[in-house]
Parts: sequence; structure tokens; C-alpha cells
Amino acid sequence: MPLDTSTYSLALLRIDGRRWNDLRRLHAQIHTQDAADGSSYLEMGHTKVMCVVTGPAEPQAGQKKGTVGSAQATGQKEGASIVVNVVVAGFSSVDRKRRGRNDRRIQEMEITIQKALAANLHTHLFPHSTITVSLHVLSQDGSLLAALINATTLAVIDAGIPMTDYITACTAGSTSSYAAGDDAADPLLDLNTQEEQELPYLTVGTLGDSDKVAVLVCESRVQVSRLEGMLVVGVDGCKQVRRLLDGIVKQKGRKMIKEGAVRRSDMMAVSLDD
Amino acid sequence: MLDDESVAQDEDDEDEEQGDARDEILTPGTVITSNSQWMRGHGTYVPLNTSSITSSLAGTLTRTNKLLSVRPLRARYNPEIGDLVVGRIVEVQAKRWRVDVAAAQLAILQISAINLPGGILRKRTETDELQIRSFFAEGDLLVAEVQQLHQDGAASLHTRSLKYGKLRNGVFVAVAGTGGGAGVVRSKRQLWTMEAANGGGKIDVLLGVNGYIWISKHIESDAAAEAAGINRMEESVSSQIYSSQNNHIDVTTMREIARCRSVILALVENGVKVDEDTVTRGYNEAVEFGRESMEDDIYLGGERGQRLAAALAGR
Amino acid sequence: MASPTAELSHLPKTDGSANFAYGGYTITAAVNGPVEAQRRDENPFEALVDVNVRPAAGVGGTGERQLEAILQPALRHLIPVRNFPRCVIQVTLQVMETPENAYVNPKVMQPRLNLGIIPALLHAAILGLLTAAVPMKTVASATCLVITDADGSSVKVDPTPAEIDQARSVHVLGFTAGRDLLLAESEGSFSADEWATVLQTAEKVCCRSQEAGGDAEMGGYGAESENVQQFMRSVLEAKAAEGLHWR
Amino acid sequence: MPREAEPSLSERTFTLQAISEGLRLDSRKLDQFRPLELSFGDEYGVADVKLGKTRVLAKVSAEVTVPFSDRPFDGIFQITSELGPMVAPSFEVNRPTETEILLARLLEKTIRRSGALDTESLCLIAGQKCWSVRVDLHILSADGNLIDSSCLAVVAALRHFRRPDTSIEGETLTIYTAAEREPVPLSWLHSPFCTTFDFFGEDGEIVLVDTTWLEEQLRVGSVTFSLNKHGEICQISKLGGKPVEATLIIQCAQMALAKSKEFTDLVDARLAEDAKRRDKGGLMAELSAENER
Amino acid sequence: MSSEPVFVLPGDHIDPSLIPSHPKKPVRLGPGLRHVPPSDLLPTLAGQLVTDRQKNAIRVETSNGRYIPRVGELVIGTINKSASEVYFVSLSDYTAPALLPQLSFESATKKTRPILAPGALVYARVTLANKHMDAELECVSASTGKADGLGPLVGGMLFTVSVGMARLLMMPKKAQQGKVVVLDELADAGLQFETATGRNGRLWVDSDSTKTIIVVGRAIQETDQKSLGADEQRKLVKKLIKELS
Repeated sequence: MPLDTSTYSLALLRIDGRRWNDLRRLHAQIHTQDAADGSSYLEMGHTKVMCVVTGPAEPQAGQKKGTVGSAQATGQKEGASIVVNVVVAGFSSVDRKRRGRNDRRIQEMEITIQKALAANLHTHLFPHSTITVSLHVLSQDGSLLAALINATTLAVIDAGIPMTDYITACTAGSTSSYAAGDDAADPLLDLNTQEEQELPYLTVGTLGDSDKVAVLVCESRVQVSRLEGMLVVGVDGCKQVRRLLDGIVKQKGRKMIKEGAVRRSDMMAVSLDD
Repeated sequence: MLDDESVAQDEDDEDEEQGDARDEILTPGTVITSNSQWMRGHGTYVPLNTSSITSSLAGTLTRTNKLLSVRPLRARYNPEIGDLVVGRIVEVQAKRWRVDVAAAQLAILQISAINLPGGILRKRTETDELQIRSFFAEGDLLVAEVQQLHQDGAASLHTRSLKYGKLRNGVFVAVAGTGGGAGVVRSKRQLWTMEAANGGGKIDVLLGVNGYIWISKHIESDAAAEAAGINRMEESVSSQIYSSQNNHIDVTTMREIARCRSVILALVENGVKVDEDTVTRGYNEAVEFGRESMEDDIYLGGERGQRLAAALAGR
Repeated sequence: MASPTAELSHLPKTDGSANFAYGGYTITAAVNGPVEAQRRDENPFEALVDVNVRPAAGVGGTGERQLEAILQPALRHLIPVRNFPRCVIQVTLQVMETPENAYVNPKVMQPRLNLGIIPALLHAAILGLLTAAVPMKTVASATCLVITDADGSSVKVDPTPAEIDQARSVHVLGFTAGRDLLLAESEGSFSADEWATVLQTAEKVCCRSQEAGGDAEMGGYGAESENVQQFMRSVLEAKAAEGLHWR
Repeated sequence: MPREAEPSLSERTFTLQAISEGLRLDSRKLDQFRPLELSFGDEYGVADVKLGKTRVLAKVSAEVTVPFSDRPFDGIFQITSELGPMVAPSFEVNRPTETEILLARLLEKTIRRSGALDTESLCLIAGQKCWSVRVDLHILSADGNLIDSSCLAVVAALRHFRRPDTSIEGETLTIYTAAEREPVPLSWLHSPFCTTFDFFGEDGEIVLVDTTWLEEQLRVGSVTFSLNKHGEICQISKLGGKPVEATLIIQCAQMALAKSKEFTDLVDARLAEDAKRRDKGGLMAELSAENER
Repeated sequence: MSSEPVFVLPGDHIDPSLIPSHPKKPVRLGPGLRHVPPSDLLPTLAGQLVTDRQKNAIRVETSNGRYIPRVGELVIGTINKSASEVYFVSLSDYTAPALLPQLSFESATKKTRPILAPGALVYARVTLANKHMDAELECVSASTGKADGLGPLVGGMLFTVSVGMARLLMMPKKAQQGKVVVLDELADAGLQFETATGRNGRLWVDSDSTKTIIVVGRAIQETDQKSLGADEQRKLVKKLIKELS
């Protein structure tokens, strides 16, 4: 039994020693590929993903028609269309199962990321063009969709594509299994694979520092009364993730200023309000 | 949980921030100002039901009178009228070419916007349209100027000057353009000729503002035509200018062209902007580096690149 | 055997649709067209007739593709395809119910061509085309017949699946209203004479309505078999009349 | 594939304007479903659902087969849903569209993954023989809200279905025809139902249920909840789209629960009616059989 | 006009007495009929055979199916995209677009032509309908240079009706024989609205009031889908008006 519930209730520590509201180590880099318009590498615990963004650029031949496996923006003829591809490496998980291009689960993730971006990016600024997001999963240990969303946000920022705000995501679970109606159940933040297999959980993605939910995916059975608690913890986790990502972007920016690649601000934003 | 290292780094940065608040980086969703006297420019938006100018990019703030914009840390090239760009022909259509200039959309080059062999003032004929591929075919590289911008942001190019046209006798390098970040920046001269070391003769460096770069052997005849004055120039427009055949290039020249290319890539890798000054000085440094070893190594990756960047920063 | 039943234009999102049930088969036909053909299918001189048969259970396989291959040329002959160049007329035929014993393992049945279903598919398709107001040169009907050795050599019209299983040969023949042979598919062993009998019988079954007092003459073979062309006329006329009291 | 149909500017502007005034083109309230008709076929395991102009038909079939080697104690259960040109000329055979992928995933998560059907009960001889139950979902006409109507049709069809009775003596498996032994229902554990909420307005603050095709084209986002009447969430999908307030999502969950109870009652009622209808036939048959003697 | 409607199926024999035989005018074949040389006349649709002896015309009438453009008919189209000289206009979903020259508007010149965004609606007349070519449209009368009510339709709402209903709505009041009274009834009930009908089964309704547009749309669609008679239409209008207040 990966998560010994009796141990948890005694020490209130999870299998990897975290408390209920601890995120795992989040490490991320921005602009990892010189050749790409935008790129990022992100680790949430042992879940490791990388992202490359191309565009906005002229659509490649054959990309125009909605091909299988690449989610396509619809009803947005006037703006850039967004194509998302997720490749899960065979070595990324313990079972080493190869997931083909037509795996519905992966296609669903592609569509989810594509639709989250479509509502957030200012695509209307780039008519007749395509933004291609390629995601590679190198290692899986839970919170996969969340990691993919976070990596995408970083890479899109790196590509300099205007957006409303960060979209950050994380998972939230509950220590009670679906059947148990016990009120003592604690919510948990940022689940690893073992916890995901054992406990009900959901993935939540929010916009910026707000409580607005862009993505919410739950695939396990859980009492509806648990939803609010899990959602609150998840939204709070997203805010934590946002602060971390924001720090990474700013750090990169300051480094670029120091190197002379980017000019400093003409003035301070704070002085404008006077 | 953050690892100790990055926490430590964060603290470092905070110290710096206090040192100079103009090092501040705006990120998407950051409110710049709620004061209504300012106008919003590129890289900003005003969220619904508010009057706050908010950043939509990661970058630094620029102010032009009352207009506030955010200059992105990095972005794709965004064409502006008058830009000197290097492009690659992607598609040949009936009366025009579609050219990759690293922008969001392919640029257009009309057949009426090029110099036709036999003089600028010659009237374009249907024969020209039929043999459109004899001027530029798919994959050809060219240098051109942005002539106008369409409503949707697509650019139209022209090559109606002897400075512009098909590119030969050199090597192509792609780096980031003027959209932001390290790469080519707009400067006084995008194109210059420099004396190569080790008897390599003269080489031309052409930094397209779109980040596409062409480094080639300098061909004297062009200069001669230039010197002959504008009228003669027109006459000298011969079918030669659309030749895809390289002139003879000495191995020594090739080595120096390659060295120059290494310098540019090393600059980009180490986050140094690419302009005439950095390239020229970097090249001179690289020549010195080369003298250190017998085999005159022109490779400038990794540590050697960092050394080069450090030498430039040291001034 | 029960009389055929039909429901017309019951799918509001299509240009034309019909639900046709007879002899245990229920087929829903949806027709869209003429619509723009895809670039790769485009024929500059005539319309493409795209027939798509979908089984009630399971995904379509070779059996369905073969049914499509039989129906497609038949329908193409009924439609003046040259009047709609660069277009496609889509006919989707969804099998809703079949008289098969539901508990017979369908996998065992699969390799066999299911001739018995063709008349129902054809009739549903024609009704669908007519409600979609796709111009047609004429209408047609088809019937299924078997030759059994049970009591000598006899021809039976509208056989049950069990009868088809035991038959020496199975035949499907379709005739236009003008008594032209539209389609003929046979399976099993039979002699040329037997086939002539089958042809004659099928023609009588399909085209009976045009002869006065034909029913009496039919006596011997499948008098119980409803005349489908007559049936189609009556349902379409009823549908037209429905609109009449206000049009 | 002809180009997808798209609403004109007038339709867009007017429909959105009406929604912002709290009006819908068919005069429904924002939180009101279209009249839902559920009927069963003569065969067992056929459910026909009509929701306005949307119409779906689910058909259940079962056969005896060999279980998967990695799951010797489980039967096989699959749901297939293919959108063909019957739905719209833009749907091509064998080229799944986004709608189709999402629908298939949703049914999979709601019904299969939530364990609505006890697959262990489908096992006949471990590792050798099991039932393979499949549901074929036929979309006959699509005018929005395919998800809710499809889920209801599949659940209703599975609950209506009867498989042949079997017996095992030693190594021999006997499958009885309907005439020999009355077919038996599947071992059904709980009935989850989907409710989709569609968001409109600049901030996604207006919520509609049971949207038509036109409304669906104009929505800025949507969330689908799958719940059973016991208040267990089986699945939630808000796959991107405009971000909406977390509190609104919680409200939607409560509405979904109420709706799920309604759907449960509807399916129960229709099943009871159908059973009554069949029983009458059964009784008559018995009587006539007795008369013959 | 023949008193008793005759129902025909494709390929049926047409009684010669039904074919108009005007001594001078040539016989005009409407939709649903084809001429097989030398002298056979065969229906191609299932519907009612309608003979107009004055015009020496004969046609088969159906109320459903897809719209096929014919010269001179008024249609409501949706702009798909604009090319350098023409707009591509969709007359029904999934069919090839028709062409509308950008200068084919009232007093349009290179400088003053209307700029129509994709999705905009136009009320236009079919000027070319040929099976081998894309249909062509105009929004101005070629002879008078006047728009005559044609041109862009701004605002309002578009409702889909059957082609049969569209044909009825476009008939002069007299010829229609009071079969569709629903619009008049709505107007009599005090609703203020404006409509334009396209033969391609599209009805455009505009009004200051959102509710009015919805009521008009529902009334006409319900009348069409349920084939309501005049009395039923009156009942429907009463019901809808009641809901309004």
C-alpha cells in the first residue's frame, strides 16, 4: 500500500515526507533551446517535461486541416491558430508502455492545453498564422497535465506571445477514498503517482493570481462535498506555482539585462501612478 | 519546496533590485498603472471592466510621450517599413514570391518590386512572369527592404536597389531578430565590409534585422558600379545578378567566413547582442584566440565562447 | 410477413432522411447533397455518390464495404450525376435492427455476405434521396429470393435468415420502375434455368403494381410480399399531402 | 471534407445579445433542458434519446470471448461512438474529430472508469471465457449537447440490456437462448449521468445548460460533471476555455447533482414502463401456451 | 392551374393533358422535370406536378431538400472570405460558395465598395447558375444601377426554414392564397419588425426588440416544421404574444 493512511493520520506526513499543503520541488528553466522561438524545461518532483514553441509563423503544409492528434482552434478564423502536440517518451514511466499518437488520453490533454491557450493568448494580434506547442514528457511521477500546462506557459512567455496572464496548474487530492464519508479527510496538494493511484484527485489550472479556473479535470470518484475543499487547496497551489514561475521569468529577465541583451525599463512602473 | 540554490539566487536578485528598480521585469498580468493619463501600447492590454494598463509580455517598460509599451525579453521578428531583411524564397506564385523572413507570416515579393535584368526602367513583360523562377526559385536567399505592411501584419518587400537582391558566395546564419532578446539589434549599419585576418581578403557581413545573417566574400565589381554613379548602376543590372553560381572563393577566405559565423553564434549563446561593434571586436578577439594554437581552431563553442564574451564585456 | 413501414424526414439536421423497416430489418438513411466534394474526390464531370453503411453493432468491416460497393453503382444509375459536377451526394445507411438471432455470435457470421439486407438498404436510400429532393431518373425496388431444396427445387421470396442459411442459393435483384434490371447479386449454386425463374419472379415482385390485377396472377410466389414501389409512392404522397392542407 | 458550417455574424451577435438579456432562441430559460424523450426498442439494450433536434441511439450487444491475458478475471466492456457523415457532411469516416475524441473520453471516464458495470461479473471461466459487452452509440442527429444525451442513452441501454443466461458444469459452458432461460440483466453498480454547463459572457459569468449547436459554437467555455444520485463525482472536465470563478464551478456541481437525480428518476420510470409493457406480453404468451395444451 | 394536385415520382409517365400546350409560347420546364429527346417529359423529384397554363410552364414542387441556385432568384448569403475582386458567398452549408463581385453594389467604385467581414450577410440576386461554374450573385440591378433592397443585411437574426416555406413567403400575397398568415398576424398584434426572405431557405428578421425577433423566428419555424394551417398559425401567434407580455 503506497500510502499508509494510518501512518498519515499519526504523523500527518505523506509518503515522501511532505505535509498536506507542500508542493514538491519545482525546478524550471526558460529559454532552453536556442533554435526555438520559445522553450522551457520544468520539473515538478520527478515529473519532467520540456516544451518548445514555434511561431506565430506561417502554417506548415498539411497543418491547416485539423489533423488527428493536433488540437486546432476553431471559430477563431481571424486569429492565430494553436496546435499542441504531446509526446510521451516510452521511458518516462515504470511500465515503459509506448503511447501512440492516437492515444485518446493524450489527445484529450492536447485539446485541453490548446483550448486553455486559445482563451488566454492574444491570438487576434497574429492573423493567418499558427502557434505550435510541442511538449515532451521525459519522466512521469504524477501531476502530468499540471506540469505540461506550467511548462507551456513558460515557453509561450519565452516566445514573447502576448497573453492575459499566467496559467498555472497543480493537482489536489483528498486523503479519504470515495466511499468513506469521514469528515476528517484532509485535502492534499501536488500528488505523485503513488498518491494519484491511491486517492481521489483533480488537476486545476487557474489564471494569474485570481480564483478563476481555466482547467479542471477530475477522473476519480469522489463525494461532491469534497470538491470545494480540494478546489480551494488546488487554487492556492496554483498561486504558489505562479509565484515560482514568475520568479524564474524575472530572474531570466534580469540576467538578460545584465548581459546587455535587453534594455532596461525607461522608467519605473510605480512612478506612473503619481 | 525550492532547492536551496535557487532560493539563494532569488535573494541575490532581490538585493540587485533594490540597487536599481529599473532592472524591474514586467511579466504577463502585472498591472503597470491605473492612472488614466497614459495610453497603452504594444505588449499591454486593459482587462475588462478596469482601466489598468496591464502587461501581456515578459519584458521591460518603454515610454514614448504618453504611450506605454512593454519591450519583450524575446519575441519573433515583427516587420517594420524600411527594415533590411534577409529572406528565403518559400513559394513561387504567378506574379510574386512568398518569402520566409522569420515573421509571423510569409512576406510578399512582387515581381514588380525587383530589378529586372536590362535596366530598372524596363517594362515588365509577360515573358518575365513566365520565367519568374529564373530570378528567384524556391530556397534562394535574398536581401531586401520592407516596403509596406498589410492590414494583417504581413510585409511586402522590394529589391529595387543594387544593394539588394540574390545572395551568393557566403554562408547563412539564423539568430533571433529584433523582436527582443539576444540577437541582431537595429544599429547604424546592418551591412559592412571588413578586412579578414590571415590573408582572407575582404568579407561582407549582412545582419538582417529579422535575425537572418549572411556572411560572404566581398565582390569588388559591385563597388565599382556603385562608384560609377546612379545612372550607370541601372545599366549594369544584368542577368548576372540573378545567377546562383558562386564565384571562386579561396580556402583562407572560407575559413575567415566560418570564423565570423562562429563569433556570431558565440555572441548569441552568451546573450550578447549582435551588431557591427560586437561582431568586429569579437572577430578580432577570435583571431587572437586562433593564434594560441597551432591548428588555428575556429570553434567557439562552450568555454571558448564564454571567454570571448567575457573579453568583450571587459572592454 | 408484416407490411413495410417508413418514417420520412425524421432527422431534422440532414437534407433528407428516412427510416424504413421491413422483414425484421430497420434501416435509417440520411442523405446530404449535393454538397461540395473534397478536392481529392472531385470529379469535374459528375457527382460522386458516397454510400456509407454502418452496422448496428460493431465497427464496419469488409462486409459493409461490400454492401456499399453493390449499392453505390445502383444509386449512381438512378441519379443524373452529370447534372452535379464537382459535387458529392452522401448517403449514410445506419442499420438499426436486423432479424438475426441476437445471440448468434456475430463474428461467425461476418465473413458471409449479407444479401438479405440489400433490399431494405436500397429502399431506405431511395426514400432518403427522394425526401432530400435529389433529382432522380427513376425509382427502383429490390427483393431477395432463395432457392431451396427443401421441397423439390422452389423459389422463395423474402426469406427469413434461417431460410437464407439453409438455401442452396441466395439472390438479390433490383428493378427500376421502368422494369430495367438495376442490380443482381447471387450466391450459391444454381442453374441457368433456375436463374431465369428467379429473374422472372423478382421482376414480378418488384414491378407488380404496373399490371392491373397483377396480384391475382402472382398467386404462387410470395403473394404476401408487399409491393415496395407502391408502398414508396403511398408514403411519399402522404408526406406531400401533409403539407398540402396549408400549402 | 467540406468546410465546417459556421454561424454568420448576425447569428453570433444576436444570439449572444439575447443570452446577455437572459433570452434563448427557443424561449427556454437559461437553466432549462429541452424536452427529453427516452424510449427503448423491441430488442433488449436499445435506447433512443431525443433532446430537441439531437437524437442518439445506443445499442448494447454481448458475446462470449477470451478475456485479455493481463486481466483474466475481468470481462470486456467497451463503448464505441463514431461520428459519421450522418451527423454533418464535415464528419469523415475514420477521421476522428475533436468532438468525437472528447465524447469518447467522457463516456469512458463517466461509465467505464467509474466502475458502473461490474466487469468481474462478466467473467465465466477465469482466463478462458468471458462476456464481451459493447455499446455502439449511433449519433443520428446533432443539435448540441451530444455529451449529456449520449451518456444518458448509454446508461439507459446498459440497464435495459439482458444477456443470455449461462451455466458451467465442470469445463463445459452452456449458453441458453431466450426461449430456454430468461436472459439476465448486467451486474450494474451505479448510474452516472453527465451534465454540461456552458459559459457565456465576457467573463464567462452566464451559465447555460443543454445548449443547441448554435449556442455551442458561441460559448466561451464549458464544464461537464458526471455524478450519480449518491452525490459521487465520477468525472469533471473543464478542458480549457475562458477561466471562470471557482465559486461558479462549485455552484454548477450542486446543480449537476440535482440534474443527475432527475435523470436517474427518468431512466427508472422509463425502465419500469418498459418492463410493464414486456411483462404484459409475457403473461399473454404464457396464457396462450396454456390454452394450447 | 390544375384543380386537383397530381403527385409524381421520378420516372413517372405524365398525362399529356397536364402538359400545357400554348400555341405560341414554348413550354417552360421548371425544377423537377427533365426532357428526354425527342418528346418525353419525366419528373425527377417526388412531389406535386404544378401546371401554369398562362405562362405555359410546368414544374414539380417539393418543400424540402437542399437549395440549388437558379438565375433571378433572391437569396441570403454569408460572406466566407474576400478575394481581390470578389467575395465568396455561402448560400447553404457545405456547398461550393457563390461569387459576388465587390463592385456589384449600388454606386460602388474601387474606392467606395463596401467592406464586408467574413460572416456578414448579403441579400443578393443570382445572376449565373451553371452546373459547371460557381454561381454568381449581384447586389445591384444591372439595368437600373439601383440596389432595390439588395445589399448587406446588418444586425438582425437569421432563421433557417425549408425551401418550400421560403418560396411561399416570397410569393405575392394573392398567389399564396392565405396559406402563411403568421407574419401578418404578428404584425397585426402590434409587433414591429422587418424581414427579408431568401429562396435558399433563409429568413432574416430585424427589430429593435430582441424578444420580437425571437418570437417571429419561432413562429415561422414552428409553422414550417409542423406544417401548421392558417387557424393553427393564428393560435400559435396568440400563444406567443401572450408569452411576450
